Amino acid sequence: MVERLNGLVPEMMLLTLAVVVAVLGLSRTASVRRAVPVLTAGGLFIAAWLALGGRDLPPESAGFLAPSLSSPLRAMIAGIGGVLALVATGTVDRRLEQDVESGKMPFEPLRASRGEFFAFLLLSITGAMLVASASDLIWLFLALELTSLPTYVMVVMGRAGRRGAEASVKYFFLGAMATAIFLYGFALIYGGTGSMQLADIAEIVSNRRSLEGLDMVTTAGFLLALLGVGYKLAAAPLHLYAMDVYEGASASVTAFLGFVPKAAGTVGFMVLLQTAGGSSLPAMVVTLMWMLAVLTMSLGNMAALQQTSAKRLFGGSSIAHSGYLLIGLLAGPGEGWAATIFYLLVYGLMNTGVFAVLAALERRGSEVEQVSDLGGLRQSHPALGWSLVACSGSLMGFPPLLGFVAKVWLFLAAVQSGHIALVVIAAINSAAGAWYYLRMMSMPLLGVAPSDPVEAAPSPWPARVAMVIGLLLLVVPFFADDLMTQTREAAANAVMAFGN
Amino acid sequence: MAELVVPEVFGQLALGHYLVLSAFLFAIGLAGFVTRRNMIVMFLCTELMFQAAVIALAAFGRFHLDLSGQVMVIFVLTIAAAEAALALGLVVLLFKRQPTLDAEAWSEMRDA
Amino acid sequence: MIGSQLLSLLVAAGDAAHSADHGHHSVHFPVGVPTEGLGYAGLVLALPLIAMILNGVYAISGVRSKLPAWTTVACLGGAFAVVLNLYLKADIEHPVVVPLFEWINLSWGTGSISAPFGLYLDSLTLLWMLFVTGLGTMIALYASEYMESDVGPAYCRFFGGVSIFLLAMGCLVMGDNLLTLYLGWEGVGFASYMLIGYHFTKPSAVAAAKKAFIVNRIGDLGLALGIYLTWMHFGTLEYAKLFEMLQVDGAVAAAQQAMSGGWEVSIIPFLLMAGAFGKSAQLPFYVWLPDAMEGPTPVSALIHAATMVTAGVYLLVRTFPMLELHPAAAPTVAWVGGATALLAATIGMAQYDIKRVMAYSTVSQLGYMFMGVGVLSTFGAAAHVFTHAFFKAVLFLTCGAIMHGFAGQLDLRVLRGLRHVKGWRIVVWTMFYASLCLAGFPIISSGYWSKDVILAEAFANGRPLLGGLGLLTAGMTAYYTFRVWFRVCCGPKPDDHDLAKMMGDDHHGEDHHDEGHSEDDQHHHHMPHAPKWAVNLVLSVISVAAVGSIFLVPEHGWLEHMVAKSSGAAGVGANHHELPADAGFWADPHGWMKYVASTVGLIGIAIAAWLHLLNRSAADRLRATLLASPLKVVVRAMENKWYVDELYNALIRMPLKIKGHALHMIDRYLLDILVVDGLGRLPKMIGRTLSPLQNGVLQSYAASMAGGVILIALLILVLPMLLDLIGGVA
Amino acid sequence: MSPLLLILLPLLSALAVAFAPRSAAFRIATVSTLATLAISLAIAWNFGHWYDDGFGLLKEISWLPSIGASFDMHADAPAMWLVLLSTVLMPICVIGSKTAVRERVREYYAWLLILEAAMLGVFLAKNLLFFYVAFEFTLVPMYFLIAGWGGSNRAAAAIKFFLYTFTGSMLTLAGLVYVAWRFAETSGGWSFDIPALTAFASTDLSAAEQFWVMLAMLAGFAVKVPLFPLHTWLPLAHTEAPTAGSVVLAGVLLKLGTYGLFRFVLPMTPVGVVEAVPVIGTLATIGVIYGALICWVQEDVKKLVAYSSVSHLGFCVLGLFSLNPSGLQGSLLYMINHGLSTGALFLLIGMIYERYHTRDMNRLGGLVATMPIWSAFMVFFVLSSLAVPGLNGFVSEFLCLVGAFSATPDNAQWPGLLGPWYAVFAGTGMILAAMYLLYLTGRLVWGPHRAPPADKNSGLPTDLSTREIGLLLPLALMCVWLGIQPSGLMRTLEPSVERTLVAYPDLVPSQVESVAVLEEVTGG
Repeated sequence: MVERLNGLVPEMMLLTLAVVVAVLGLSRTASVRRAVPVLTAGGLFIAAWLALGGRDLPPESAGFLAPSLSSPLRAMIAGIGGVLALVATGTVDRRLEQDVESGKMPFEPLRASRGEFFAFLLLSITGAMLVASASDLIWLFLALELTSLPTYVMVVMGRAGRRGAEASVKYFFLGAMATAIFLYGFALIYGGTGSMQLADIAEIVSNRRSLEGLDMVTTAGFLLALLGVGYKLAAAPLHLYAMDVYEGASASVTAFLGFVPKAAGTVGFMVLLQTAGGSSLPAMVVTLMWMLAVLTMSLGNMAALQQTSAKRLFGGSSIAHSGYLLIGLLAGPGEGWAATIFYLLVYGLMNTGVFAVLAALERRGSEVEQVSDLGGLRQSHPALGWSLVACSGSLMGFPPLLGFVAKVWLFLAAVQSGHIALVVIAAINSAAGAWYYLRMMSMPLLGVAPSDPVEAAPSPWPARVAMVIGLLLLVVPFFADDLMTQTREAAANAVMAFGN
Repeated sequence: MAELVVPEVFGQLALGHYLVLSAFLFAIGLAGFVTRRNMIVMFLCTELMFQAAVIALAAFGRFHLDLSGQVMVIFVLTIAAAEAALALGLVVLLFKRQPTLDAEAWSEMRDA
Repeated sequence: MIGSQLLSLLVAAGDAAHSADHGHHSVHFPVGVPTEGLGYAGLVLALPLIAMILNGVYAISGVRSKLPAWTTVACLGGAFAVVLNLYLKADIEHPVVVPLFEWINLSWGTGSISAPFGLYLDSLTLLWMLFVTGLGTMIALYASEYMESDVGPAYCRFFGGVSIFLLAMGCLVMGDNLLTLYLGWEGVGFASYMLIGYHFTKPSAVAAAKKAFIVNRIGDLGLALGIYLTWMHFGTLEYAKLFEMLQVDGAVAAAQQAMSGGWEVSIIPFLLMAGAFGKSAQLPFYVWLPDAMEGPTPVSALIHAATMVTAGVYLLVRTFPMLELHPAAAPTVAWVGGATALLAATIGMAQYDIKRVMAYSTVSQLGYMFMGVGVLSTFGAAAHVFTHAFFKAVLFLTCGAIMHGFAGQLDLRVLRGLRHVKGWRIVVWTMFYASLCLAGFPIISSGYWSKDVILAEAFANGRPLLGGLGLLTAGMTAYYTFRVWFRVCCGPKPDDHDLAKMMGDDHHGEDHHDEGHSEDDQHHHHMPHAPKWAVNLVLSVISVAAVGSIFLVPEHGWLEHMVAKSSGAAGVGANHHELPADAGFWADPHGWMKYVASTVGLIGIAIAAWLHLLNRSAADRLRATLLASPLKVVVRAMENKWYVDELYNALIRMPLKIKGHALHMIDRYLLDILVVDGLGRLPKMIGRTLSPLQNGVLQSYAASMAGGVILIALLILVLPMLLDLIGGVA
Repeated sequence: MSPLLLILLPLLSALAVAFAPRSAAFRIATVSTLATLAISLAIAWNFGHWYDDGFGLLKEISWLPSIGASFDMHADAPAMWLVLLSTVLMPICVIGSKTAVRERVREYYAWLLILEAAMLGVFLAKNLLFFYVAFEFTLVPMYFLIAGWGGSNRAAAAIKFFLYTFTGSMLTLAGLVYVAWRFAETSGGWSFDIPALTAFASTDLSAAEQFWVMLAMLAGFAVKVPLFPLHTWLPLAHTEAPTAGSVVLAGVLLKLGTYGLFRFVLPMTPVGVVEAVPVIGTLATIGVIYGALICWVQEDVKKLVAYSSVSHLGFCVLGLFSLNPSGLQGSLLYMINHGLSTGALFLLIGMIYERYHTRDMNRLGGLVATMPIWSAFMVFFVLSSLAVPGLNGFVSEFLCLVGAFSATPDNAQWPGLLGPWYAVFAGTGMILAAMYLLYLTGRLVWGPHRAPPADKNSGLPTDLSTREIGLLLPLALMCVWLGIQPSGLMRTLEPSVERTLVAYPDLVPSQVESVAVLEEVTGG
């Protein structure tokens, strides 16, 4: 039991930090309040580092996924979470802080929500990390909920006004429905196997499959669980909320929504898929994954093609990328998951970069949303313009950007597992999606600047993050081999630990 | 002594009955969620779906003579409570902005 | 030695005459062997090249003198001197190949395509090059005066074009393989294009130039395909190797090749023929040549009368052994030649523009030459090429002199009495002599001798109908030739007023050839100016050459000797029959043809004299009468060149143009907008039909999601069961 | 000298140009492209494999060994020639843009330099992923060149260009990934090494696999070539692109497609190719005639030349798929020749456009009267494009047609699956080329002079300036040289060509037999 806790040091640290942050946010000292986001980010980076160290812990310290797999996953979530925290700087309480600073009004803790916001952010990230160390269905359920529940609040808090509220309504209600669906699925899995322990379930499933075939109850349970968790991934058909919510939330929160729940969902899928058979999934699950992947990427791209709002557009893009992730998940533990993890990491960077650019811009204090608002960004904000170009190009999968490397690996893994048709469909989808990415690439460089120019947001962090990510996307592909090798090793070690 | 002939179905409550009940409950919840526009009712419908799962979990736990099902029930109830708090907070917030409980009033963002 | 070889020729010829349907006439002729030490032969090509480059330099540096002309004349004269030297040193019995440099040389495994840039110097080459360079020099000299009003960049351009032509013609004639020939072939086409389009501001000239090139290209495609097939079948393009292969076993070789190669081989001669017909303006490609008269007259004389247009004849004589790869090849050539001769003659009779008459007469005479090749008389063809080159050059040059003197007037209804105008004597009388040659006036005209050979061979070769056609054409030729001469040179003496009228205040746009008259020249156009020394000298020299050629033409003469040792050997004296001693007068066509052809020619001249000299208004009356009669269709058709241009336009050009437009529309709208853009937009369009799903309403999202989940779950869970059920039942 | 320099130098110069002062951009770009040319010449001079089928310039640069990607480089003789073609054309493009491009010059030259690096990468790549990266990456600079400095309809043209080629090459990527996987199955690790994959694919893939892989590769390369009916992006892109863009597009970018066919499709999937030859041959032939006929009715000179590329590249593809050395060598030579002559034609048109701001042949004509030097060059390059013997175009066109002509199944040494009919129909392209090109010169060079008033601000003389002559003259000299002395070049191509074709002589007859057997079976 102690080993188990040893493995959860980062999460425990983050929980503590959440409390600390919530309190510090109420401090009367402005500099303390201002330190909250940085503290959050710093905590997350430390947590990431700690989590990475968990690779070497004994297997008992991790959950169902072997430590070699869960450690990097948790580190990745925490690391990118730290970046997301930086992007979220200046999202909440801006008006309040300005008023306080200008002396219009004194600081009133009752009205401040910065601390809560970052506390929620930390909680959600902790939830996502906990998904990776789930060892039973209860844990998985709780971790997933811990990921989701704070995000509902963050959507509302992140953006004052109707849009934030509307986004929150949709996100919350539909999320509750999806939770009910996978919860019911969990119940059926439990019913079919008689165990909550994922390891036991996996054993029962594999035994049963080799004897009389998997019973309907368990199968149905897996189907419902996967479909429901698909909501976190924005996998079709549970993707419909995504664009509305992404549009409604503030850009920094959208960046968060684009990564943390998705990472949780992806890891959740890994857990469930590994339970259902790992590299040799039941035919019905394969069919499901196949359908989900095709539907998700196609519907995402087709939806994105329609958009004039940059946030909705990237919402669609985010859906499409979930489709690609699903291909990797289907490709199975080992090469497939290694590619998936790498893709998730790269996607997290690209997605964060794109929304960081949006978060770094504003027009008279309100968000920049339309694609056309980004016209001529190269002239007004060169670094942001080029970052957007790099991120969009990378999302398109354009060589030699990082997105391309990730995509090639994903394709390789998928072909290796025999899903050639999926690769071809993904290739066609990439081509179809290229249109809107191309638009996002050419708009900052060639587009006409709007008559009502955009200006930089007061917080420097989103812009800094965008620039760094833009640069990373350009540079990392040339030095990514170590990272990829380690990812592959982690996946391979996990396969060995699973014993299949 | 004429034995009381009780139809088998009613003779004892088997797992199947609980599952059927749970399925019905889930279906009702889902249908309600899809059809009702009042946000409070919609939330209650999600609660209904949760309870359906809870019934199934409890029944399965009993069936397998395993406590973990019922342990989970407790957690689910906790989560449901948290969600309820969240939902009510949200509804209040929304009602302040727009004095209606109609979910359809919140459909500004969509594809053109 | 010579006697025995002649005997073998006769035997072979005898075979030929008796077996007209399979003509195995291959006889041994010497094949070129590579030689060292003749590298200076390359000067024949180098000198025009130098002239071309110098002319370019002059053009850029803005030379405004006659320097380009003198440079060109000097270089071409030098080339002529080199050819003469080569001729004098050459051993006709031993042709040589002079390798210059490597051009195309590919090899892989056992196959190869090799087209070295080398010269094949045999008697045929030398024969052709002698008159090509000789005439080239003379005509360049003539042009130095003729083009003098254009001194400046245009002058450079003109002489540059002439130099390119000589260079290309040199490659064509002297090249030692079919690809070098093709190089020259296209090169002369380009030179012709540049020179026809010399007056580039005139749309008609530009159009004519374009037409010439394009029509030639059609023929060139045939030639190119012929070359491909030759390479495929024989594995080489070099004459020396080809000839060796074709005469491995004398006459049988060609037949064997034809047998072994199948249809691909047997169409080689037809493809080569297509090229020849294009370049030499034969049916159906002759239409470009009359239009080519848009070019300055020296060009017409040099390129479109004397030299370039005979390239087709050269090609067929050069590849004469290949003509035997199919028995129908030679007859085809003969009939196309005959038909062209007749058709062009009929058109020539009805034209009023003297240069155009000459153009059609060129087409017609070229027809004779092909007839000669076709009736297996390469000697006749070559002889006619040779004589024709001189007298037709004279005719064109005199036409040019007239045009130059009379401000572009070429209408024979307007011009008259040139005989009486001062300073025109040499023009009038050289023209007279050249007309005699063209008309085939007995004994004293060179054309008489060469044409006779062809006509006689036609009869001897068993083609009396063709010979008859040729005779009819000869009569027509005599008529229209002298129609021109009588009209232009004879008639009442024109006074100053008449001359001014002739200077053409009223000439028509179409016949307007005003080269040599730029705007600043126009103010003194009221009096014709007689040619100066260069023109007169050139006319005299070429006329003397025409007279001289009489002595080279007769049988067993120099010309026959030159052809007999070349690839055209099989067509030399092929039809000299061993006549029985008691054979009558009519048994030997070579005997009676002299008389018959003379008679026909004289009749033609007589009719011309009646209509155009003695009774000058009779022609108009005759025309009026004919136009009133049912024959008017024919007359109109002849005057309108049988509407061939219109026919081609309607049948080939317009449909292609329409296709072009249609394809452009298809490309733009069907392929690009409908298919490509349509496919490109498909995802977006499908997406749009799905976007009602994204209607922003919570319930409908919930419904879609729940529906989707249920649907997928059902599909996966229930469908396999259903399928199992169905499978079980089945 | 390292081939890496060839790629790094333009890339670094692009960076330098981007951050240099505006006024220095042109100078840096000029010096850089000239330096690249000098380096490429030096490399070519020391290249050791001109006369054998080996690959030189080996340079191994590790990239992502975990998925088999590397920046390994090598080059054989054909690749070297194409490298030289690119490095020759680039200074001409840069210098040719001096007066044409006046706005956002830094970006413009930076994109041009990046484009150069990408093109050279394509020809030097020894790793398929490197090749693919470079192949794709050419799209970005070209996209921005068209969309940023193009004509009035530039956005649509650029997007179509980008998406069309991108779509095709995504499928190519799928095909390549498949091959890599099959290779990994036997060798145990990811590798995209071109020689290894080529050797593997040609022997170890089944007929069906080869066919599908070929189709996938064809999807990318045929669009790039462009092969009828996948050509519709080309006229649009050409018409809208700035002059230098058009020159590079016609000169080098189209060759990436044919180079891909030569380097990958032919040697990797012989069995698949053999099945597709008749179809591709037919499409190429149709393209020749179709493109030519459309050229003939154009009013816009640039569009005419653009469609002429469709027609010309048809010859090139026909030569490639004749599967014999003459066709292949002709085709490779055609790539170089087309680059020179069509590139020059676009330059010439650009020069006119700079002066008169129109390319409409109804408004321009008889330019020889005012621009004799321009006209002389125009006529010269038209002749080159017409494949007049003595100039470069002829040799390659001749060899392509000979190749197609002799590619009959009963050809003893190099059996092929085309034959005389393909050559005959494609040969009509010769006539049609004369029709449209002389139509072009007839309208533009000859005829009565007509032109809108020249742009006073262009700062250009009426006729060509020394700079412009300096751009055209080297091209003209190369055209003459390649027309008169092609053998030297051809000899260097031959070994590589034979290596490429090594599988075919045995393959074609069996294919013919199997078809014959099939026909017997189905017919009987």
